Amino acid sequence: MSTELHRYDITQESDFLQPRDFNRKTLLQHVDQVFRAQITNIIDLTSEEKLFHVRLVKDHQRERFTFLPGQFVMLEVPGYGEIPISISSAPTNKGYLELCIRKVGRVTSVLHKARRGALVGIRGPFGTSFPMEKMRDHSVLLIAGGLGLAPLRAPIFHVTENRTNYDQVHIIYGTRTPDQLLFDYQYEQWRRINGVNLSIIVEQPDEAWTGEVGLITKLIDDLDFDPANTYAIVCGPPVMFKFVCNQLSTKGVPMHRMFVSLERRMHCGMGKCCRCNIGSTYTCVDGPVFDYWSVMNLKEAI
Amino acid sequence: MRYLGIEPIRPRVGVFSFTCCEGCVLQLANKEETLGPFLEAIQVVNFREISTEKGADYEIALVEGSISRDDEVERLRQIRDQAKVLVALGTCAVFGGVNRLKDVFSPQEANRIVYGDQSRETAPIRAVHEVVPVDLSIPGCPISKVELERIVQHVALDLPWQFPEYPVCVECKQRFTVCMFDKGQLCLGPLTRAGCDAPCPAGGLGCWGCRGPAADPNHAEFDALVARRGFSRAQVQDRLSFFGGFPTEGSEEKP
Amino acid sequence: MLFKILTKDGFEQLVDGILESNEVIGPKRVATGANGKPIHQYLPVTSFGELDLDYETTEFPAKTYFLPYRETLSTFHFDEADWTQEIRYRIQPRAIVGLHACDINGLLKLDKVFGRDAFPSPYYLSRRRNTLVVGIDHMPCEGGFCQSVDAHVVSHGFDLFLTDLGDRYFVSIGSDRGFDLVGKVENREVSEDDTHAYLAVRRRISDAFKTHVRTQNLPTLLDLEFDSPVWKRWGDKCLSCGSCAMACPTCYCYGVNEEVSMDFTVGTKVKQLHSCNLVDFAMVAGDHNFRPSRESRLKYRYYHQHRGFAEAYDEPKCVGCNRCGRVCLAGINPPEVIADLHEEDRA
Amino acid sequence: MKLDLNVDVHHLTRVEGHGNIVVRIQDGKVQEARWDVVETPRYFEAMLLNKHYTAAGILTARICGICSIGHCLASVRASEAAMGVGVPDLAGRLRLLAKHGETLQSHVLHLFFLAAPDFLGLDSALPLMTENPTVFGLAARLKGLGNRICDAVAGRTTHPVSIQVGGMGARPDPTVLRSLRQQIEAAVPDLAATAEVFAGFDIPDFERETEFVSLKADGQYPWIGGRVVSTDGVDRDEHEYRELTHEYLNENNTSKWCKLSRDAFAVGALARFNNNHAALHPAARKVAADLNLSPVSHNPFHCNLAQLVECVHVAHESIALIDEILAAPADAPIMADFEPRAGEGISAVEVPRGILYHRYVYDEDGRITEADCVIPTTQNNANIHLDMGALAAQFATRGMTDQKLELLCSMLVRAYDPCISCSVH
Ligand SMILES: Cc1cc2nc3c(=O)[nH]c(=O)nc-3n(C[C@H](O)[C@H](O)[C@H](O)COP(=O)(O)OP(=O)(O)OC[C@H]3O[C@@H](n4cnc5c(N)ncnc54)[C@H](O)[C@@H]3O)c2cc1C
Ligand code: SF4
Ligand code: SF4
Ligand code: SF4
Repeated sequence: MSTELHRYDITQESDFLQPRDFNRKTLLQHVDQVFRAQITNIIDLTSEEKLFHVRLVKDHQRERFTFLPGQFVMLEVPGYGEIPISISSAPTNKGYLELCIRKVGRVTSVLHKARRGALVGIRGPFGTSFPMEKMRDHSVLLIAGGLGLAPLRAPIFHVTENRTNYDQVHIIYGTRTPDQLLFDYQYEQWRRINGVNLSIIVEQPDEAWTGEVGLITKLIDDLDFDPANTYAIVCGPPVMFKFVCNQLSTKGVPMHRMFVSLERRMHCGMGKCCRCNIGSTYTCVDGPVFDYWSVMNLKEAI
Repeated sequence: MRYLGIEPIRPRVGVFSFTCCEGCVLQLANKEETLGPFLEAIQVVNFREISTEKGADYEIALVEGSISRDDEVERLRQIRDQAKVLVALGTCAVFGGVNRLKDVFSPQEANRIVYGDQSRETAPIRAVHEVVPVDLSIPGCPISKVELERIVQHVALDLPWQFPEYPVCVECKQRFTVCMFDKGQLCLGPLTRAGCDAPCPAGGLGCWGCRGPAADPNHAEFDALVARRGFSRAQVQDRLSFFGGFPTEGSEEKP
Repeated sequence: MLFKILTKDGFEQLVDGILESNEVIGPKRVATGANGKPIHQYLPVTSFGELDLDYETTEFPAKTYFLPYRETLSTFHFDEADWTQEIRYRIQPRAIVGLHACDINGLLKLDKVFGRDAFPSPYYLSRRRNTLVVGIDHMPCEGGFCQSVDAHVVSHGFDLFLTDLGDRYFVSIGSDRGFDLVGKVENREVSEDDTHAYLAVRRRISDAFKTHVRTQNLPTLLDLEFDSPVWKRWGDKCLSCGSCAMACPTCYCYGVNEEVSMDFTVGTKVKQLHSCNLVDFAMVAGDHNFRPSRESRLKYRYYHQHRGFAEAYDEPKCVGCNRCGRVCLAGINPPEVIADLHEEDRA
Repeated sequence: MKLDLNVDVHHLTRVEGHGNIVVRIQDGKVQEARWDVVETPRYFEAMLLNKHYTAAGILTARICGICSIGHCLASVRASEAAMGVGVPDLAGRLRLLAKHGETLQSHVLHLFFLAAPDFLGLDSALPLMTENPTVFGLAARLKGLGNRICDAVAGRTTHPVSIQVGGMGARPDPTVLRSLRQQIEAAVPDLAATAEVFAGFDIPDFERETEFVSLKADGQYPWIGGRVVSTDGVDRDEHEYRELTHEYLNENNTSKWCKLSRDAFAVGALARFNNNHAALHPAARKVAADLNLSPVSHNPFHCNLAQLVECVHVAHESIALIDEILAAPADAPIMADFEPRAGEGISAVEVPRGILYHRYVYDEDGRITEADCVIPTTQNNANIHLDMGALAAQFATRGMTDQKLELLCSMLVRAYDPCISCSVH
């Protein structure tokens, strides 16, 4: 008696086993497929950060690809690795992303060598987003430290593009030194927008610096706003958002109205590899955007 | 990597041997399936063991072996002056290797044992970094060619390279090897940096620690567990001191 | 569920039949331990005789046949200025014979993570669907506490499940595929005697458990004891060698790495099983480590097993096989660690 | 016309280790012709003292990166002899198979990468990669095969792990062995092609009466242990290695020198061939005939051809060995049960470059109190030196240039495939 075991084609299951849709009717067998995307433009921001303009190659993918402010993508550099990167552009730009990338390791280094026209891969978008709808008709504090301005740019774009939906808008940004300031070419533009207040501070000024000096919390001390009518988005390193949120909290902003974006090591973006796991929470699917109350409840989150 | 707009560069490489068995540079000619592409990814301009060409215009120097004589110090300094990137290749170059075992004797005593009354010049063994600054250390006795291939790819594109931080046990388990301790034998796997793919436990030998310590090795618990299993201090010390990669009893911190 | 009776010869015929055209994996004796006990592993066999179905436990679980320690997720073919991505998953069918209840329960837990959820894994599902699982009942293994986490019995997740009644097997049939197989060899219906004998064996197994772990209220206890000195006590012993995760039937944390072929024409994206006890588990760029201490890493392994997973799926991830305890050279094992936590609770 | 020639080679290339050649010819007369080994000494015989028997083989493997299996094997055999350990049959076969892998790997490395470039007028074998991919492919495939055998049986290509006192630490997977067997069979045409390549080389016409020393086994080509014989009629047991080598010091060398019936003698592939031609596999004998190689050849350049003949021999012997290993029962032991004990042990093994002797004395704790290793290249060095003089004298004729003589002298040394770091262990 010889028994040949039946070969089971899992694509048959796609009908009833469909992955959470990230902007494509993804079939089960395609969860690891990347969208091919071209680097159309590269802007040197500082010695360590570059802004990459990336455009999905296929028309129908570009058509379908949408995201919300605060979400991130997995950026694939074939042969070198896949890394989580926050989307740093306006959600209204279809199939077109701006990614601000700091050179820190293997994948980011190879990216920094890439030329215009290079083809990379995009998976996503993944994760939770800043609840821009909830914030409607309120004042918004958009606070960033260092590289935190990269994820904050998407909500900034959203707010400025839907300016009538929001009350007072304060953009507050701080870095250690003036040469670390990102997107300096946009400050003038933001400042000119009606009802948008931009303030910038550095910890260690150089000779040419004429602006504010100190920690970002100093700017918030001086800030005039109505805590009862305000939402805040805080992006930056954990020490920074911890101090800022505590400060806002004492000023009367409820913790559930402050949103932060957490960063963890991630290898899949799909709640599988566990590397971003904090207790039972996956930063990639349950986050990266959390309200501050949830963060306080996550052990070891900060 | 053309799709990124990066042209692969073929760095000019010199290969140099000092006091050792030359087994590490031999690995350069091993792994024959990819030998052609490997040798195409670099330009070998000086490699005494397999070539008569003696180019002095290398950018990367692969240096194997430990340093045990004055003429070696001199030769190593010249290499350092020329090379942009100096790589210590293999356990002898990185830690001193088994050669250090001779240093339990004074040079005079070692000479008496081996050469009788006609002694030869020798000095206490030094690792390459103890003589000149080293840019990259690749441990292994011998080095792993698979790992070297990857490192070369990184060095050629000037990308940072990261060795595994975790110990050999991970790779050992992933090969399905029955743990040496279960078979009643000693193994340094829990302390030693992975990356070799654990050939020694698979061959029934147990790890001897040729790749040196993993990140943050737990010596205290290791000492306790080997004692519980009845291994003597001497047995454990024999192993820890074998390749020169671990701090040994009486030595301050890392050698 | 349907049940049948197979003779031992009949079962051997059944396996031989599968072996003729498929790979069969099962418990194989590979070495003798220093304690004189045989050491088994789930390995491919070439004949029924190589299987040792009367094994106590294996050093490693069978998960590697579903979630390989190393697996290629994608292959990128570079072509001048362009590339294409190729994704393949294993569809070659095979059989695993002789899994104990706890290991099948382990698969059921992996099913939850990789088979359903937001993003099911085609790599896992394809292997799972294409693997015939034949389980077998066995007396408790030394140190095993599967009963405490309700993993000593299993009612689905397999194709066939055998209970040894001396001269014959009582077979629980878990799938149409299993049903067809049984039909191919001599079999008969279950008699009342068989049922009695079966229940007696089940009872004998249940009564034989010596190791018990108090799991009631464990998730809350873990939250309460987050800062307990218990973690430091055990954490200080941890070798950060990852052996526990490699040996655990349900640990699935992984890392993904990419490599370029030496001739720069092909890139591969490889998944490798990782462990939350390894130093670099939560290391991020700039050398920041979210879990820098052995203590915090060890604690989080227990959190994932008994709290995090329980919160997500209403059951612990641990199936009580105690492989992690057995394989740990430092002697860290769930029964003792959890008992310690309860002690702390009382103190 | 006066004929003055000078050759000065500092750190000869394409050999393992560091050695220098000096030749001075004045007025057609050889004033000086020297082969000096200047490798840094490593003092293994000192390092071995007080080492546990489990460490000796691992340590001595590090004497040489090319013939580490040979060293490890000689070492564990010496330890086994000292402690009276009998190695299980299957383990013996596995060891021999591993050694064959090493012989193949080492010979092919020498033939293609170290020796062949001289005959092809190249600096190295690297240009072959693009200029003659067929030959490069042959070299890579055959060397790869040798390495894969070592890998599968000894656990690694360089520095074996499973060769241990008492037997072997692991038995290779049958599927791997079956695949190796197929690969070896498939390599037979490659070996024939290699023979053709070497048949086309212009081998220098030079002879010097030499005493050739090798092991001898009854009816078989010798590899591990047995009697030691020479073309001068010596026939002794391996235990008498001291009377067979007479190691002594030479002031210009960090390596020692040896002698037997004459001022010097030679070991290695040519010596084995000269003494054991009749025991070669018929296929290997046929290749020898095709290459016009017959015993007793006194041309040291023929060592290359003898290596080639041995490659064919080990390939065929490996196939037979694999069949025997596959036929052994699944539970056949590969490791002996033993307790360490005091004693003295001597072992001789034919490694690629000739006879390797290890001798240890153990105390009752299984630790070494005396150690001695006599390396093939140590035995050859004096002979290379004397050959150099004769070669210089023969070729100091009209039309000779410094460059040509330098090449000839270098080729002579390379023909011996010296393992210099070994010889200065
Ligand atoms: C949700 C999210 C959004 C992010 N957004 C940005 C952004 O907009 N701009 C930016 O420059 N960086 C961002 N990062 C950090 C960025 O992912 C890491 O800097 C990057 O992964 C480092 O990769 P590397 O290969 O260069 O470094 P290596 O140190 O070589 O890292 C190797 C691997 O480690 C992992 N890894 C290392 N550091 C991190 C990290 N901090 N977070 C996650 N994985 C890590 C990656 O999987 C990577 O493949 C973000 C991280 C997260 C989690
Ligand atoms: S054999 Fe050694 S390396 Fe392997 S798991 Fe055991 S201790 Fe670790
Ligand atoms: S197992 Fe240990 S001794 Fe063996 S190669 Fe790896 S690190 Fe070196
Ligand atoms: S945690 Fe330990 S006891 Fe629980 S399933 Fe995993 S290996 Fe078994």
